[in-house]
Amino acid sequence: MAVHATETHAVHVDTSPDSGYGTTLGLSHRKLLMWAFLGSDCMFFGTLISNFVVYYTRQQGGPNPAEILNIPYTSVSAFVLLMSSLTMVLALAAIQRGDEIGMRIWLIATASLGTVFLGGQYYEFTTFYSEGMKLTGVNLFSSAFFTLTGFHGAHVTIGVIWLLSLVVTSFVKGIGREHSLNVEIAGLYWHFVDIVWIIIFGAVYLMGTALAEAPK
Amino acid sequence: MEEAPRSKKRHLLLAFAVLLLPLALAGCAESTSPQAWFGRPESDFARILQGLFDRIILIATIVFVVVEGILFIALFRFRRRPGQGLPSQTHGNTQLEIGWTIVPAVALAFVAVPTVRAIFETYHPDTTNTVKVQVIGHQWWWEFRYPDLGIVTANEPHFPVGQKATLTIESADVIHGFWIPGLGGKRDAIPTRVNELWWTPEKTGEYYGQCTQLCATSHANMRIRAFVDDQNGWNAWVNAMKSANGSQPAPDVQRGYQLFTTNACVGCHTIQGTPANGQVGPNLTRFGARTTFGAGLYQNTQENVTSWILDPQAAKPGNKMPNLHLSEEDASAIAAYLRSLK
Amino acid sequence: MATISTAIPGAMPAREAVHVHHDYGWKSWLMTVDHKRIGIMYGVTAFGFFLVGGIEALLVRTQLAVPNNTVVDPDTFNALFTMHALTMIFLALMPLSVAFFNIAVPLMIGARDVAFPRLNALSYWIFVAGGVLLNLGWVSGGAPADGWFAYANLTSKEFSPGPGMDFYALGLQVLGLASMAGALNFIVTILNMRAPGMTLMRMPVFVWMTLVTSVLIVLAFPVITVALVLLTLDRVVGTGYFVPSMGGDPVLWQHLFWIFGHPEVYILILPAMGVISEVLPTFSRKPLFGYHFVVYSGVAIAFLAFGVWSHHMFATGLGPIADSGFSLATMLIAVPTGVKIFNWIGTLWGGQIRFTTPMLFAVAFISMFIIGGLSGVMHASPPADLQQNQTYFIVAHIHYVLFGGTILGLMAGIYYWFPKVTGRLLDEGLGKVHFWLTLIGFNLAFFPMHFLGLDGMPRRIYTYPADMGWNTYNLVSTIGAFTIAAATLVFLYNFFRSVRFGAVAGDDPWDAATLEWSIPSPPPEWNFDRIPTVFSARPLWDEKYGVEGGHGHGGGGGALVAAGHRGEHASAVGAPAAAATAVAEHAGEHPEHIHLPNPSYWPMVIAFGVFCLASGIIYALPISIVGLCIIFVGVNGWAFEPAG
Amino acid sequence: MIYEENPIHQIPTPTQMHEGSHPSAQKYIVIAVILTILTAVEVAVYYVESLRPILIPLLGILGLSKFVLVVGYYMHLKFDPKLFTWLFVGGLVTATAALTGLWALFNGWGG
Ligand code: HEA
Ligand code: HEA
Ligand code: HEC
Ligand code: CUA
Ligand SMILES: [Cu+2]
Repeated sequence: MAVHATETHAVHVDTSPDSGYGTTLGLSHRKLLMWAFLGSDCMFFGTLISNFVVYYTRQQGGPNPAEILNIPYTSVSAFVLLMSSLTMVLALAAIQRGDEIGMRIWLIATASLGTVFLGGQYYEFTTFYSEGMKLTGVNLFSSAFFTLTGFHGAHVTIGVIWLLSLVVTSFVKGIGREHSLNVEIAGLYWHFVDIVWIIIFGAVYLMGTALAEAPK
Repeated sequence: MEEAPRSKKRHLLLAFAVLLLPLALAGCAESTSPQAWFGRPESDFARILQGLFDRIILIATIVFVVVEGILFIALFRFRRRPGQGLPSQTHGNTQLEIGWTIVPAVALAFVAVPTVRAIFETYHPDTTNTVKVQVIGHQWWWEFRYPDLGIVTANEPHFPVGQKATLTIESADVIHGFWIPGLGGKRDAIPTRVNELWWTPEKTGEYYGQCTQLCATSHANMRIRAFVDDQNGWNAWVNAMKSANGSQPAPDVQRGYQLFTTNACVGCHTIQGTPANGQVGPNLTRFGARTTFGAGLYQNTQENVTSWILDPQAAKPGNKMPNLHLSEEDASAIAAYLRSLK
Repeated sequence: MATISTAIPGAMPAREAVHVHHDYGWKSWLMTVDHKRIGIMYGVTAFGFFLVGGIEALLVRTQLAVPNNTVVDPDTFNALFTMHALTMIFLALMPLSVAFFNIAVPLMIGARDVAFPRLNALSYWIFVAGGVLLNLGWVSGGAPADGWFAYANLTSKEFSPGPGMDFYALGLQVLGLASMAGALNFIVTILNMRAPGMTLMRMPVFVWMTLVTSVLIVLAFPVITVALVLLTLDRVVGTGYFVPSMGGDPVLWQHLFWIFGHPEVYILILPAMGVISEVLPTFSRKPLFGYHFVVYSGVAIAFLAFGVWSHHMFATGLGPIADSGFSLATMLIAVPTGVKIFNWIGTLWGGQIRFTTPMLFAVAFISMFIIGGLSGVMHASPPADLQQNQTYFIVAHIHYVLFGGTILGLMAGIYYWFPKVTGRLLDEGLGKVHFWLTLIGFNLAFFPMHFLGLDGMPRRIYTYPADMGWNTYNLVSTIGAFTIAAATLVFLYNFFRSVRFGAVAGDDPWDAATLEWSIPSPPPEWNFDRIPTVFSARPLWDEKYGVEGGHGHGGGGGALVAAGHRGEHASAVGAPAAAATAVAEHAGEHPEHIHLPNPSYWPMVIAFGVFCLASGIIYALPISIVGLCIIFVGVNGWAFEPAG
Repeated sequence: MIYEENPIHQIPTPTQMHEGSHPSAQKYIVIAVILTILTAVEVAVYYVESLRPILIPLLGILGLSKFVLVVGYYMHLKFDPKLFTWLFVGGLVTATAALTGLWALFNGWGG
């Protein structure tokens, strides 16, 4: 499989199952599965985002995005999640070099950044609640906002658990270069969750508040 | 598995019969249904829909006969006979593929063009000088308001012949489907939305209609009787509706009037000219002039109305009108009063 | 599972099962990850649900047989047709298709199992959990009764206070999970586990349609999942997505449902079309006519499926531009569908048609589906649809495509692959009785519905007055429905009889062309002693008849197929001697060397956790938490058990 | 796994694919810097009053660029076999197309 570009040009046949050896396309089953799943998850988040876009301007009282969303604050947490993508890919690069220790460090860094992001979201949610923006009984902008960002947060949570379980596995029996696919798959998921936030940050926070501010 | 060719032939013939029999039925089916739309358009709007449907059914019939015909010819001609070698192993034919892509596409164009024309024709009517009717669906009855005329009634709307009516369609609770087949297609009554419909009735008479979107228990009992009147009839109906006054009951129904106005009825029903101005139930002004009640469910007879008042739930399942536990006598008196409102 | 464990041992002795040294006790069924056994479980469970959905339909038809009937009360009636549709669609037809995916796809592409055997078992058990959850309402507070597309805002707590719609929302979410897992599995299996030489354009059309269907599932189900989540939030938590008084828009539900719903109907028909595309060539003794075009048109149908959803909403009043666009897109679908029909007829043309039972069903599929398709085109014109919408004309369409299409197609599949699965043939005589009774009953039941529609009978009404002119048609329709029931009983008899006493099938009873017929019936657990190498779209045919039978596409060369056991049993149905005597001994390696996945009970554990998680949302949150814990334990056990 | 004895490597099928090699750590960091800058630009243009009229397309382009960078480099779609791209973009395009249609219907485009 992915032999590091600078490392060697020698032909060597990797026959581990993860390499896709013996499959029709020479690709690993699990990686194909993950990509197909991510294609499907586009529909999932696409629908949630549409729900938000259709509803957030239908004000029936209650706060609107411009009044409540805090752009500077969220810019920081968006940045945090973005950086976690970097650490994630560095973890992968490490294990693909066979650098188990490096991988652990970067994985822990990624999980930590993810946790910081979740903490930020928790703080954001409690602030909003204290300002009168609630999942129910306020308005559809509030409901749609919490549903969308809540599902994203759930994805992040699953991601953090997944990363930590990789760290544990690494300590218990080691992952090693031959199982670097385990890290790669988790990484794909993690990056996807990150790009979903890129969209949410742009569409919900930036565009959402800008449009809500625009003169009626 | 291999059978004598004889019996296969029989099977094929039988299959043919199964297919053709219903078709033949279709040809000679003369509809006796008062709610049929097919072949009975009685307004300009319904005529547009019927014309379009006719064209499609023509094309569909041609496609059906040709394709099924070829299919059955193939089945018959190429059934296995004893002593054959392998058939020639043809894999396809590009010309044929192109042909049977293009031909259906062209056939569909003959449907598509008039379809689009009809879509734009039927949407967003011009409402100048039309009879305006506001239709509101309720679980499980229809309210009809004529805002320009100040008329409110239920379940039995009237339209003048030869005059364009424009309808707006709304709902008070859940989604209903407003449909009077003879006069035109259906439009859904959707909370948060106002839909439009229009028609110019061409023939006087009684038209059946019915709710077409599932709206829970008594969805099946949410019917409409529409009346298309000639000009005199229409004028008479409008005047009577406008001047109706339920507070001067004839002496023999005086007791019914008293009972009605002193019971809970007034909280839900309106009768023009009386203190009864409830909005929950159907407007009962000139109730006696209606041919049916309970949204087309019952003939407007003394017995029927009495038993309705005695036990609405039994008369119409799910019905939002409560049983007020009146005595048979009282119910009958009220019924007599209501029926006297002509 | 009692029926399964008794049915199959009966099937086993059909061939001297030399290699079979694993047990068939009931436990082995709970833990199996073998695609064939999972396929059997899917099939049996789905057929059970078909009977349930059918009994619901019979009750509906009994109530409607005569005017003013009072067999059931209105609310029960609403629950009956709602559950009838949900059961038929989600618990009978989809899983029946999946049964065929499981049984046939790995065999057809020359694989030893699916890509993720345990995930496959998980799909099945989650499907069972979803089926139970959806039906739980019958015994626990009321079944869903707002129609299968459950238009908001009738589904809100205010208008549907009972738990019925909660069972609907959560049951369908769970079932969606099962479908998603299955579909992802088959996408990977088909893309990545084909035998050497089997290029995409050499795959059997059934495999292609499985792939296309799986892609549709993967893209359509997330949309309904989100819609159901929103509905659940509305009902359980108190948001107002579909509640007008809270600013919600019921029309959003309609859009979300049909963005899913229309692809869903193609999810239901494409597998059946795939079956037909296998059966017709076999019994015409010709290759499929225009293979490439049949494949591409399937892809085109799937692609267009996402652009036509609003044709279910012409009475909603979306505006003339929207109606025109959706109408044209809908009509366009008739073109690729027509291409398929014509190519099937092209396959028959010039062939040597053998009217076996599977072939009869396949031919009836073409004939009946055309009727359903044409009525579909009639709905596709919005102004004309304003008269047809929500009438029995639509109900006629539904059943001509879903019964006349999918059921007839899947029946063809059952008769076709039954011998491969059990080693025995279904009885042909009884099969023909089943077929003709079904065809006649079906047309009696559903053709009059067209006229009912033209005569203005709305659907979903529990009763109608006597003076509407609908009496005769309704009575005929009910008689037809009971005729179908009689036919189904004949089939059941045939099934149980043939499992034990049917004629021994041999490897290749139909003289077919695809790989699954190159191995014993029933196949050994590892399917292929040696993975074959494929040089054409008809590997087995080419092996039997030489390349002159297989020239044309896919690159020439005799189709090399690793020899399986063949020829011990002379074909019971007159397959040519070539197939029966071709290869006497096989050159496969010793089965002990073939690595098979281990059985696992974790899939069942996780599915049970999912069931608890979902039902807790209806009953009491602690149950959900227990469910979550079970899932957690299950996932852990799964992750750390050796997969084999 | 199940395919140990499969002679596939001797008979390459036309669809056989190979994974390309992935970029180096330095490259990943460069991408991260670009992503950070893009995010900063997003927030910056948001606060510039005079850009309001074109804010939406501007944010769209910026967000899309970030999206493409992450998917292309961190998720290796730029280097890996195209099939992965097809699987993912297929879902993405279907989602975008269908849901844009939905948005249009809710904004008066139905006519
Ligand atoms: C297996 C499932 C299946 C399939 C395959 C189809 C196929 C089609 N359907 Fe159907 N449909 C349903 C299942 C299905 N449908 C269901 C369940 C509903 C009701 C949902 C509900 O309300 O409960 C429904 C409802 C439905 C409606 C909504 C009606 C309404 O509620 O008012 C419409 C409207 O356009 C429609 C259209 C079509 C069309 C155009 C096709 C086309 O794909 C058909 C194409 C096929 C042919 C046309 C025949 C073969 C072609 C030729 C021989 C070529 C030549 C043909 C011509 C030139 C015309 N369908
Ligand atoms: C998915 C496929 C599918 C299938 C196969 C069927 C099959 C049948 N359907 Fe169904 N139907 C739908 C999908 C399907 N339907 C849908 C989507 C709707 C719309 C629902 C809605 O409006 O929401 C609908 C609605 C619908 C209605 C309209 C209800 C209404 O609007 O009020 C009717 C009415 O007659 C009906 C009848 C039938 C009948 C008689 C069958 C028959 O073909 C059934 C045949 C099967 C059997 C008869 C079973 C045999 C059973 C036995 C032999 C008993 C054996 C017993 C034991 C072993 C214990 N269906
Ligand atoms: C809680 C409200 C309520 C009260 C109180 C009530 N009704 Fe009704 N009534 C309704 C509703 C709602 C309907 C429509 C039922 C339907 O058709 O589904 C109705 C229908 C009717 C109809 C049939 C109207 C038609 O044309 O279909 C009559 C007659 C009637 N009510 C008479 C009475 C009388 C008399 C009383 C008092 C004894 C009464 N109602 C009290 C709510 C009420
Ligand atoms: Cu109102 Cu159905
Ligand atoms: Cu559709």
